[in-house]
Amino acid sequence: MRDWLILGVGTLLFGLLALSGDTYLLRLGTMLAMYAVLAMSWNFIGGMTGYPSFATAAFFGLGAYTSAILQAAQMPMAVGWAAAGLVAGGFALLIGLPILRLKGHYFAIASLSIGEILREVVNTSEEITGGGMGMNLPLLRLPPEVQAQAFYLCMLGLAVLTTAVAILVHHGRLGFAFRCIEQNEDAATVLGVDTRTFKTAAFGLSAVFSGVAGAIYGNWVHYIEPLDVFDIMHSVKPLVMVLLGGLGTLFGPIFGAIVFLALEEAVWRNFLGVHAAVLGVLIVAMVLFLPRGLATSFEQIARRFRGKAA
Amino acid sequence: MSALLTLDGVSRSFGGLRAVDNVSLEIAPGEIVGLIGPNGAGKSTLINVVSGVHPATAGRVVFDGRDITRAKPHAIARGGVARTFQVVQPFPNMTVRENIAAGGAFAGRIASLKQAMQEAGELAAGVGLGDLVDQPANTLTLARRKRLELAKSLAMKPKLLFLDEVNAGLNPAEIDDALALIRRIAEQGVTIVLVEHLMKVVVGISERIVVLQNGALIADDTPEAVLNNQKVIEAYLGKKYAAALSAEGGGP
Amino acid sequence: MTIQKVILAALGAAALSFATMGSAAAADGVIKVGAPLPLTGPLSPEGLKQKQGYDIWAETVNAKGGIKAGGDTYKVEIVYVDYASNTPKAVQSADRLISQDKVNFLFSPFGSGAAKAAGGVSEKYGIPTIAATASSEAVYNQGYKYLFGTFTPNRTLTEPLADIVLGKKPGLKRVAILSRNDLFPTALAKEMAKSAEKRGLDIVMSEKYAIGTMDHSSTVTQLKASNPEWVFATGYINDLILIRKQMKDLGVGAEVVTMIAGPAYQEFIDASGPLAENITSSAWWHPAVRYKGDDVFGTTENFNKLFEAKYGAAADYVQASAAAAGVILQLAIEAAGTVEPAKVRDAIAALDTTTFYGPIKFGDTGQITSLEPPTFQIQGSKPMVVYPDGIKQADINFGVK
Amino acid sequence: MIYLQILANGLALGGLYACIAVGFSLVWGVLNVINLLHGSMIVLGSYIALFAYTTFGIHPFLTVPIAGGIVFALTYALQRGIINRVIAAPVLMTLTLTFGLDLIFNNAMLTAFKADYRKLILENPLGSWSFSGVTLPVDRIAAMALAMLLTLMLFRLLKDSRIGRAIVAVRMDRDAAALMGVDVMKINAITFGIGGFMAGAAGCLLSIIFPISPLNSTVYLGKSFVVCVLGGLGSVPGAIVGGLALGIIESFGAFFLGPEHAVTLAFSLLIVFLIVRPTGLLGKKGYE
Repeated sequence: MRDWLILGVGTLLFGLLALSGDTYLLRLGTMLAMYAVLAMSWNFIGGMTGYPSFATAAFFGLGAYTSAILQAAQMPMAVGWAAAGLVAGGFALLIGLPILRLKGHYFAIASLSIGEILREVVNTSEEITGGGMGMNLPLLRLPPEVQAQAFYLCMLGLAVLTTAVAILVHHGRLGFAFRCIEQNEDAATVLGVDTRTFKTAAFGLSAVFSGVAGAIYGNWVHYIEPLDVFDIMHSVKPLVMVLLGGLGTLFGPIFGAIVFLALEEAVWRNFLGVHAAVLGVLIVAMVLFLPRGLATSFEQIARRFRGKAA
Repeated sequence: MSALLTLDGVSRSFGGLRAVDNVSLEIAPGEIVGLIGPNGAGKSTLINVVSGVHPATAGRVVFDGRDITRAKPHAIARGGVARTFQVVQPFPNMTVRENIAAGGAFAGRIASLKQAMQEAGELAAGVGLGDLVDQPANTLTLARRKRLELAKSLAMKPKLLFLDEVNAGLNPAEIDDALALIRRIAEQGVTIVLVEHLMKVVVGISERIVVLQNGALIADDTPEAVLNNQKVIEAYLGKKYAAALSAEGGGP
Repeated sequence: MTIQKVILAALGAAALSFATMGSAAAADGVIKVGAPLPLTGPLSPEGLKQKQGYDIWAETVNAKGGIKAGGDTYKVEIVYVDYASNTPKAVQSADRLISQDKVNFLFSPFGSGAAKAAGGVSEKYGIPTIAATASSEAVYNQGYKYLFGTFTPNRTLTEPLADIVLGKKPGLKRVAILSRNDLFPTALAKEMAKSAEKRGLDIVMSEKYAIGTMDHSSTVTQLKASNPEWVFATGYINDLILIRKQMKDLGVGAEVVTMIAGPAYQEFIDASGPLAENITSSAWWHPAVRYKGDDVFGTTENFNKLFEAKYGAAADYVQASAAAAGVILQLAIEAAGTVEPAKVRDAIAALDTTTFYGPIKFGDTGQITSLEPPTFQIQGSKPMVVYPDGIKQADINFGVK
Repeated sequence: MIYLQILANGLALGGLYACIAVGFSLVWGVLNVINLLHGSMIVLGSYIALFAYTTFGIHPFLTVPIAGGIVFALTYALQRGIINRVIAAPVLMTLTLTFGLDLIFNNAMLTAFKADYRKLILENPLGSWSFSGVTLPVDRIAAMALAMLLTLMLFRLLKDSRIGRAIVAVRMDRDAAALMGVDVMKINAITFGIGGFMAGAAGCLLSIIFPISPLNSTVYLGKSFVVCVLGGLGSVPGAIVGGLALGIIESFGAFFLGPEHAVTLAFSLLIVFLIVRPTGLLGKKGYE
């Protein structure tokens, strides 16, 4: 109940931002919503279920291209977005069956390779995807502010939907099964948890929303290319956000996305040419000193203070 | 009365090693069976074969009228076979209640998670963990973890329960408590296979004892008969010592 | 726990500083030009070149007192953003530069793809934008009014090459084309195929190689088997260095070996050493061209001199084109007598003049039409112009071993 | 005939791949750490060779111990100072950590050396050998031979020396090794350092073959992954077999399918191997 309240209030607050006509602020807001979607999605498989997936970029890119190809064939935008989610989800179920048998590093590498393969396939299927030339998506004939508001609301809507599903999963049987698998997969099996099905479900969930996010992103920037949408950073960033926010927690990924975007933007603006290194320092510091995420660390510190006061 | 579990010529090999070798065995509903054998005799492997963790490489396993030789572990668990692990395997960061509820929610087929949590509380009280339901499992002592393991299995509402060395590492008083608990479980109609390498523990409680050595079944009889079985004595004590013992005319 | 606190505090401070940043108002008497560039990542060598071109223009202009528009004089400030070779980030950077940093004008990000993608942003806000490194016609035929480009279409590179090669060797028949599977290289390879077919040449081999290919030995082995007289390879500098080396390793030669875009850069010549000899190439500009212009640099010689003095190396076409983008902007502002975007836009469209870079006149789509890209060949470790005849420094040599 | 040439190309390439991957495989196998810094360390080795040659005229083959030593020191320090602190943490943590370190390191190289591609050109090029229609570049053969020699030395080191036996013991069972009095933290750092040494040495050998740039690091890293999985983790002979196999497969793949599919082929192979034969071609049991 408390979680739904947080979601409601959050949606309202972030929704109000859409009234702003500041395109830059809206652009940041859209990025934030997209990051939140990707982080939440990754949390299903990486956080809750404990499988270190590097396949987010694969789903994101697959969604972006599915939608772009359909729109190039004169399909409406909404159809493209829906199809993106279905294709990405379906693909995850299909590929998940074999690769989810792998664990640890092996799974990490296999999931990483999927994105690499998809990128090359898209790159070489020039007739359909334009190959390295990339694809243009139809421009909307709307004033810039209205476009910015529209895409912000769409991405925010997706983030809210993802969060709602995450809340349901977290409190439900599905999330319970994910956690059992994360804690001890063998023990979960003999307790009657159908680990293969649940793992595949977690992988599928992590794909659907990432795919739609890719599709919305494509229309938002109206140009996609393989090097960009299959960029490995799309796999790494959500992971860093979830680590920042607290692995396996419900709202941690959103919190992590906010902090990450703020840092990224600050670093990007102020450190021309060395922002990668600054980001690296942050990541290293986080792993060494905040391994359980900001949210958890805040809680710990708060508890200390309360403990001292009492 | 037909058997609850039937093993028919079951073998399990790892590479060249035959951990379970052509074992045939029947277990009737309601029995308490002791499964004993020296370390490395293949007891745990046999449980793994039945519970589907390491499926048989030869032979057939029939449980409750269904062939489960190739079934997946989770399906076997849902079918009514529960087991504890020799090395306890709780979900370390989950609470006692959640640990137990997992058994109920997945193998025990309780549709509502709330219901499973509630029943978990009752089961925890039943094994003496009533005060600790909201503690994370990794904070429990070994003896309590073993009880947790038991409660998890019970939550699965099993027809057949394998208890793999539930008494190992416990002191005599704790062992007595555990045995009492096992009797109570048996009274509720659960068929129990008690796996031990200590003969002493099983003799008092089992109606029948099965002995494995080097993966093969060497005895399947009443406790008294097994205790006097030459092959069993040899298996436990070595040939030379067993021969000396029987010459003196004494028994263990 | 203390370390945790310190880090949390640092993170908080960073987030706060971010929140209070931005919105720097444009100071009086300063023209701000936004330049999103790939300063890190795979395209960073190109991005850094472009930056050198912009920098030398800005410095030269400011040293001469700035840009005069109407009665006012403006200093030039270039606002750089690194988009880390990531196209959407380039688009976002363009948006940010216009909406947040309030730049008056924009230089496009590197290459055709990014320029095309960012073109929509400048169009949205009506900010005149000059693309210094976009050649594909697809960039300009979208109906954008505010986007202008300093590169002529790709066929203006392959056509003169075909002319001069076949002019000197009419019997040449067998062409092999090898291209990196990437935007510009594949587009160029297609133009080459068209130029070859038009002249009745046989394309004996046509292959693409993946981005990130570490080894070309199979392709080069096939190349050897197809026995071409003309090898035409496109790609980025690292690909071409490696392909050239592997051709040598496996003993593949031809009458003509053309590589684009590597040989226009000094790094290619340095990195290939003797293997660079007799490689032909084309580019939109070359330091050997000689123009007398009305711009801040005056003549090509003067630009070359300034550039060498500042960077210690000869300029190549990317650097020159970037500087030319600045020059074009300056000429247009001075002609318009104002920094008002719409008027400057019209002034750019109306330009008809000559600069150190060459004659400047834009077609209806905004792409330059007045340039005649030179063809050159590495001879004695130096790029020598072999075409067009007006600025020719040497005759084309045949035979690459 | 052309098939023989393609095979020869593949073998020569495969030798380089083995040389790239062997250090990576060792670290993964023994420490259970995927060292995402590996690619950058190879590049660093190449730069050291380049500067040694252009400044002091030292032949890259002679720079091998110097570059290897420098990278050894660097990686040893990194492991001791930073990575050891989270060595027992879940996979995700060590992966993220080395990713962060690589961002720092690669950016530093980019700033120091610029992204421009450079090339080490030997004053006396080694040329090519040609016999019965098959041409082989000597630099590749020499680099491959040196790489094999180094790898053999590593193999002997693991087999015969005290440190080597300690490394193998840690690989088999960390806790047992600790109980037997092995300073596991030190062995971790030494192993990481040896991985670094091999990376630096590989960089030297590659400097005469490939253009040099910090941007190459991801390509080297990607190849290391595939080679390791093909050959089997943590096994020195596995890296050689995996490298040669990948070289030959890519060579024929590029010939039959077209060069644009070579990368796809390598990664597809990687997934298939992970799923079907996670122990690699040699079938040695890996270390999860």
